Amino acid sequence: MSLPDEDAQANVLEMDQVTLAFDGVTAVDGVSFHVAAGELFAIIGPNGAGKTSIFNVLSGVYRPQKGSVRFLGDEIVGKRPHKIAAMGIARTFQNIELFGHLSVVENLMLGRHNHMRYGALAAFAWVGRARREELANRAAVEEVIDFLELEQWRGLPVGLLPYGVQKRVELGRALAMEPKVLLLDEPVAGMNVEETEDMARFVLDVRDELGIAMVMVEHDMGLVMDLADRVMVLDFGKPIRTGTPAEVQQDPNVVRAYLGEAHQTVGGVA
Amino acid sequence: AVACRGGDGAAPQEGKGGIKVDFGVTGEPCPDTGHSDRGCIYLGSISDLTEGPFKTLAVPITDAQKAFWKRVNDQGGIGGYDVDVTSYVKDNKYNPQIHNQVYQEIKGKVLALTQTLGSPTTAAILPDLESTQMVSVPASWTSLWGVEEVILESGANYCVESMNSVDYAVDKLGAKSVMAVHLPGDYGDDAAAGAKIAAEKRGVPFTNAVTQTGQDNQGGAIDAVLANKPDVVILTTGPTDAAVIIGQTAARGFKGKFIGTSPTWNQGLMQSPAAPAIKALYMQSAPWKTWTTDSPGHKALREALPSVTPNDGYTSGWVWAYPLKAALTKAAENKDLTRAGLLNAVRQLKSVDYEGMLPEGAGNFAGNPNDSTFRQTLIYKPDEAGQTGLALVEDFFTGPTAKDFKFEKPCYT
Amino acid sequence: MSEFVQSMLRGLGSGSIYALLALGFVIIYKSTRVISFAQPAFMLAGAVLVSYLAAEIGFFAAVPVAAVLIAVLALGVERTVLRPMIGKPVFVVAIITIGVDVVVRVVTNSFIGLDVRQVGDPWGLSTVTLFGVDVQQRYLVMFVTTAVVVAVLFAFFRFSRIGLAMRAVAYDQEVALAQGISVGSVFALSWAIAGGLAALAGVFVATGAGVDQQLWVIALKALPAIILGGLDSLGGAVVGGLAVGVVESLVGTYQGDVAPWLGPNFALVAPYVLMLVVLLVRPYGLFGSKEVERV
Amino acid sequence: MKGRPGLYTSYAQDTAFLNTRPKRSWTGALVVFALLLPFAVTDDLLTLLATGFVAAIGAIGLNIVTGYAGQVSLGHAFFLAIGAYTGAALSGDPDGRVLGFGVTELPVWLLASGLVAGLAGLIVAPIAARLRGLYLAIVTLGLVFLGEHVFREWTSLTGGPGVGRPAAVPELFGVRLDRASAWFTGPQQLYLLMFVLLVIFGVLARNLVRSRIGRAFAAVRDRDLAAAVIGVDLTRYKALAFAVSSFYAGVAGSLLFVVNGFFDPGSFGLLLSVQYIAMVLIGGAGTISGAIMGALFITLLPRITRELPTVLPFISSDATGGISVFQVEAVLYGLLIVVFLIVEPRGLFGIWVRVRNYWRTWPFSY
Amino acid sequence: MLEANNLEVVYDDVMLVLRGVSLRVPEGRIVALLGANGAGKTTLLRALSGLLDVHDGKITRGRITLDGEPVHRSSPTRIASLGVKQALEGRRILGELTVEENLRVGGHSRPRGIKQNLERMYELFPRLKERRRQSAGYLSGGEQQMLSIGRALMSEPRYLLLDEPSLGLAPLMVQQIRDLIVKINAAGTTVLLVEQNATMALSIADHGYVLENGKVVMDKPAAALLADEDVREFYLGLRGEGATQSFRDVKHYKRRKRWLS
Ligand SMILES: Nc1ncnc2c1ncn2[C@@H]1O[C@H](COP(=O)(O)OP(=O)(O)OP(=O)(O)O)[C@@H](O)[C@H]1O
Ligand SMILES: Nc1ncnc2c1ncn2[C@@H]1O[C@H](COP(=O)(O)OP(=O)(O)OP(=O)(O)O)[C@@H](O)[C@H]1O
Ligand SMILES: CC(C)C[C@H](N)C(=O)O
Ligand SMILES: [Mg+2]
Ligand SMILES: [Mg+2]
Repeated sequence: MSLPDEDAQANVLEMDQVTLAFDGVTAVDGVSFHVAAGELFAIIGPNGAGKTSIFNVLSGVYRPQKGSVRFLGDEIVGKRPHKIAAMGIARTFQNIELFGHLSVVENLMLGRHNHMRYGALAAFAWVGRARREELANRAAVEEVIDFLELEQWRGLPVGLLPYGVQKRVELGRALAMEPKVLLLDEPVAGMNVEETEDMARFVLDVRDELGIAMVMVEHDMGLVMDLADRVMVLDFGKPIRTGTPAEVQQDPNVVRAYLGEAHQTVGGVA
Repeated sequence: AVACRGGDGAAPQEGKGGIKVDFGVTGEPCPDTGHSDRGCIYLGSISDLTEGPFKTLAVPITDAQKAFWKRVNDQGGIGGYDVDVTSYVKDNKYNPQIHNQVYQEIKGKVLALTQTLGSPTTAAILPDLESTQMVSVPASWTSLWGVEEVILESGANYCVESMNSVDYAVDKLGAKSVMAVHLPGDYGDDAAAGAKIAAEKRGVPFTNAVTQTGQDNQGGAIDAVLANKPDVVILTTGPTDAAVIIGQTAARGFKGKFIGTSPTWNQGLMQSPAAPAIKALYMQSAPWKTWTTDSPGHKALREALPSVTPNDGYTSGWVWAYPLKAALTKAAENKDLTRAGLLNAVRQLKSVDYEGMLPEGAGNFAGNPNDSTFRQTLIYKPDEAGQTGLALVEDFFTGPTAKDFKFEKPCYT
Repeated sequence: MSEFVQSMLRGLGSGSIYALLALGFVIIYKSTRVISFAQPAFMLAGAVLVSYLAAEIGFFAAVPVAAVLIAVLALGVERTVLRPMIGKPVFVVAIITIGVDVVVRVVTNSFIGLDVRQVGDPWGLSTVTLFGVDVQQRYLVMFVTTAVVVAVLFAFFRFSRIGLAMRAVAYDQEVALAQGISVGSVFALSWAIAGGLAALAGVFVATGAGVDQQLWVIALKALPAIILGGLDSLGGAVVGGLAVGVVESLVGTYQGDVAPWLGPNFALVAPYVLMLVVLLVRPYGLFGSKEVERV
Repeated sequence: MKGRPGLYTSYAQDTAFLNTRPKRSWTGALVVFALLLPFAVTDDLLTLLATGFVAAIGAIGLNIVTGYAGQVSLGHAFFLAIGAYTGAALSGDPDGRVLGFGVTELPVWLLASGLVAGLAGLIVAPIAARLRGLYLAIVTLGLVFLGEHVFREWTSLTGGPGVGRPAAVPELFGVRLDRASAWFTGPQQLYLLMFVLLVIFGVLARNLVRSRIGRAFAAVRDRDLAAAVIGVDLTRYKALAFAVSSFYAGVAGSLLFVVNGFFDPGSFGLLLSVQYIAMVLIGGAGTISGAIMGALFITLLPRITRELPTVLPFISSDATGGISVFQVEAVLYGLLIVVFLIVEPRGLFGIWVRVRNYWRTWPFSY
Repeated sequence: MLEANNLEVVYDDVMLVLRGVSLRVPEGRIVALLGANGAGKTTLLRALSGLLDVHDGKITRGRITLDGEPVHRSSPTRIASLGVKQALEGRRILGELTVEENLRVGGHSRPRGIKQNLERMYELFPRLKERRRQSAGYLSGGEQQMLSIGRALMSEPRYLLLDEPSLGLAPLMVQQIRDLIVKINAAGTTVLLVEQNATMALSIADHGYVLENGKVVMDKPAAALLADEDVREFYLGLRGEGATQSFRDVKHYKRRKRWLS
């Protein structure tokens, strides 16, 4: 990865005064934030606060009525999802969105869709360029498999895999895209303690070894507080507090709207 | 490499009674005629037996032919052979592709086809019929058959039938304008072509409307009839289509006459809501006389099928079989029951004995198309008293148009 | 002007047949997400049945009896053939209904025999004059009957839990089962209703000229109707059916003068053109519900 | 994380066309069998099989758009028709009753038929891309009805309904393949021709579906929103699927009636489309070999049902009477489809998978 | 009492998933069911509510009784009418129906109570009230979860089988759901609770089961489970003295332990 210039390196992603409304519901209401290179930025907030909607704006699924989003200096509002993906924003989904009939390898190869360029005619013939690119990208996928310890599932249809492994495959598919920013929507929801720990480890590895900036939405406060560099708290589409985990955790507004009193006692797994 | 696969390569050989045979003729007796001393001539039959639009004609045709050949066998067969028409009966669903497929299945096993129903369906196998010299009896009346050697057609074609109908309408009904309402394809197109030729010849204005089969699809035809208000409409559709067109136009005030061709009629229409209109406005042209007629052939037909509901499908199937019987007999006399021999026999047929079902002179397959085209038709009208719902109005006649017309190619091309 | 009105009325008349047919399709679709290609066969069977029954018990008794019998037949088909397919891919089920159609239709055909059969309706082709225009009585009857049937159906779906249960079953059978909805009964009910509607439509078609083998083809007119209206909307089926009837009739009346280059019988494909145009603007038809999708 | 060059050969193997030894030997055996068949069976069966091979090419095409890309199309008959008329017109007799250009060389008109149909597919694709599920299915069916209307009216091209026109002329390097030659009969030649073409188009399709394009199709089918978010251009790939599928339909269409020699516009109705959908589903959606099996099954089924009554002695071969043998045939056709799909909704391919798994785990269950 | 006895369940005629599971859910209690992914918890619930059929699953041995009466051959409709209701795993809301219609579907087997129950649900989940006319498919993940729970409650079941109700819910909401379960239990509903959030589940349950690989490996009062070393480590994520370890530390160790495997 070549080093971007100073400015862009400071902020990979900048969201500015974004407002997104569906008839009757303002899901995102004047939200601004920025993510620095290599940073792990977390967004938390009550159910329906608009966290996933922000991701949908970032990946081009929804088009906000107001505001702008700059990715490495380029405006991405109005771009279609596949263009944004090609620019380098990858994500995982709150509800797993894998291609269940396809194998792990095929899912990851789909992540590399835009790293291959050959067209339909080359595909028919399957010689030369098509074959070369397929093999090269297959090798790249193998590295991701290696990285996420997916070896034993490689050839299986993902629909048959345990939930926790599927979440990991989804992370793998996003990584296979070689993104510059990775959006993680509730990466450990529904996971047991062990799987959560595994996922935490992979998230840290992604940041430490690959240096990819990340935005993470998660209700597991233990994970958020341990891993995030900064946290933004959202309520009814509006940011109510942005700061370090420690600062946010103490904020009475945050406690009232989101954490609840009990969370202090139950701790990391609540 | 070819012949060793069997089935479709039979070299001519000497058969029973010193007759040369190749395809579809065996020394063994037919499976169920009970004459163990005779050989067997197998004839194929491809018809519309289940889902197609002409099932109601096709089934009686097929049955009548079975009866016809049974009678032939009972009367001594042909040159020491019985004729089998039950082993190779196939359903074409009135679909050219299926027609061809089932034809391919039976073609190596039969000498000739005693029935190939429908014009487009038969057209699909025509090149093969020609190249294999497969003499075939059509169950349809398109004028194309007149120029095809291997096809043994009977009676007047649609084109002639319509010419005569127009002439009849002009002469006897005082019609001053003519319209053809017809299904697309060589059935309807052929009739429309004939009507047009006659209208031009007689100097009356002619209009034309194509329709599609289906009770609900006649709106266009109805509107066209009402818009043009012709004095006579030559109809070539199916029965229910006709009932809808006649009933609806009458209900909306149309007073002209309709003359339909044979496949347009079904006696069930006499019970339909359109019956009053049909009785008032409709007439029926025909290539030969109806079931109840008093002729030796008709009598034999009724005797052979004692318990069926009268239907002119039976009449047609029966009539169509005569030329093939004549050709087989001639071929047997020539001691050559091969395909080539049969075709040769056909070429020698100057007339066929229809036992009075068609007039003298019918069944000339020896001359050129123009000489051999049969040009007489009849006119009937609906009548509850008639067993097939019809009563004769005009006996066999040839109108001035048909008389002068030179047939060299199918009318509709 | 009166030509226009008459053409319009004829269109509404045949349109009400299409509406009945379309309702049958929609009801099955609503609860199973399947387009049942067996509807044409049920329609034919209904008409044939009436043609036999009417002679014995009279037309007006024959129609409801036939509708019930065909409903029972449809129920039987559902039980034996569709029930095992619950939860299987809908397109596979649709192909199965084609198989059913062939079987039912061929068997029914053998009851038609060689002659066109009549249903013995009292209206024939007689007309009445309404506000100065001649209308065929049978069209009036069709229109009114359809209106009544539609009203009854709407009331039934509105005031029973069945309507909602059907939609739940269509969306997710397991969820429906878990809520205590009997998926089997919902399927059975929708097939029975659709069968009855098809039979009724079949009788109406046959009032014109009788029953022949080709009668079933008319059932296909329901296809553009249901798409036009929206596959899962009862109201849409009615509007779609009437629209198809009217468009067919008006195009038939005027296209010959206005746009002869479109060819004769363009009226018969005009409903498909209308359907295409509508779908360009509304991909789920006029009243169909949009597929809900989010990530 | 360093690359692992040692594994490159294994990726090549892994992604190879026939990636296991049993697959290779089975396929080889099948090809040899198919090549020997014309010397063992009669011409009528060969013509039927040849038709089946052509249908298989068409079914593979439909499978690409429906089985792989998930866009259910009932419009295949329309594209088959376009191919059929392009091929027939290009190779037709210039002085004949209907339009003809006399370009009888098979590769030329074959390719042209595919291209013209493919182009038609590309034109309707943007509309199709907006629609889903049964809406798409029935709109494409509308295409069939509109096409039928056009072909009915355009008699100078089609000959008109019920009249029809000669099919494309199969001439290869100046040799008419439908006519008997010194060594082979016409049906033998056509059988071999269609078989070779099926192998070629089958291999091409197989290549396509295991490429990035094939994967993109599957992604669009399984979950289009997710596909877009990982970088797949939905409109583009839906259009591509339609174009490729129509190309195959065009090729198949131009060949479909070569065996018959004759066709009319009535051939391209709802029934034809439905038959192709049935081929795909009965074969097993989303597999090339399934499409081939399905096509052969549907083509041979009528023949099978025609043979069946002869082994059921209680049915008379009378055309009339209670139930005729022909009604039994027609009912059997419907019944076999129903029973088959109830027993195995995943189709012929599903049966194959079952058999394979059975032997793989045999003698252990659980 | 809802009781499973020596239950054996097979999927697709080949996958043996439950291997002789026995479990008792006494009337008026809250019973927690813990276990790793794929242990067979959901399968057990399906067996109890008669939904195995949909998944090509079969009970090959053992029996299920409801108040002594065998129900393992009964249809899901009948089991539901007897008052056993399962909230399915993975929300499974009816996306094309509105929020309110989803709730009404939930009340299918108790048509007379629908009105009050709707009110009750809206009170519990004000979020749902705001969105009542909206297609449920557009709800956020957590909102869908609320809807799924609300739908299960609509028929006022006697036995409520909850499959991971806390999944995807915000911490505050998890507390609310916990309180809610306690409340409806107090009002007479018996609850069988499957949870990954074992802390939450055990904090309200009377009794707990741990399922591993299709077998019950622990069957103890909730308090006893909370005190169990292994449970603390593998289900609660607590080590030694009860301190949560930081996720930053997990990176450098890996452990795999199973009671059985
Ligand atoms: N396509 C849509 N149409 C209508 N409303 C929508 C749509 N998408 C989201 N919403 C509404 O916007 C609000 C925010 O939803 P979003 O999914 O962003 O919440 P969230 O913060 O991710 O919640 P959770 O933690 O429960 O996942 C919700 O109330 C939801 O109902
Ligand atoms: N429909 C099915 N067909 C075949 N196998 C299945 C099916 N459903 C579940 N299984 C298998 O049964 C086993 C138990 O699954 P189950 O869903 O009951 O586990 P669980 O304990 O609920 O897991 P989780 O915590 O992931 O929900 C798993 O190995 C799973 O793969
Ligand atoms: C079977 C025939 C009587 C029908 C029609 N006359 C045709 O030529 O095809
Ligand atoms: Mg969310
Ligand atoms: Mg589970």
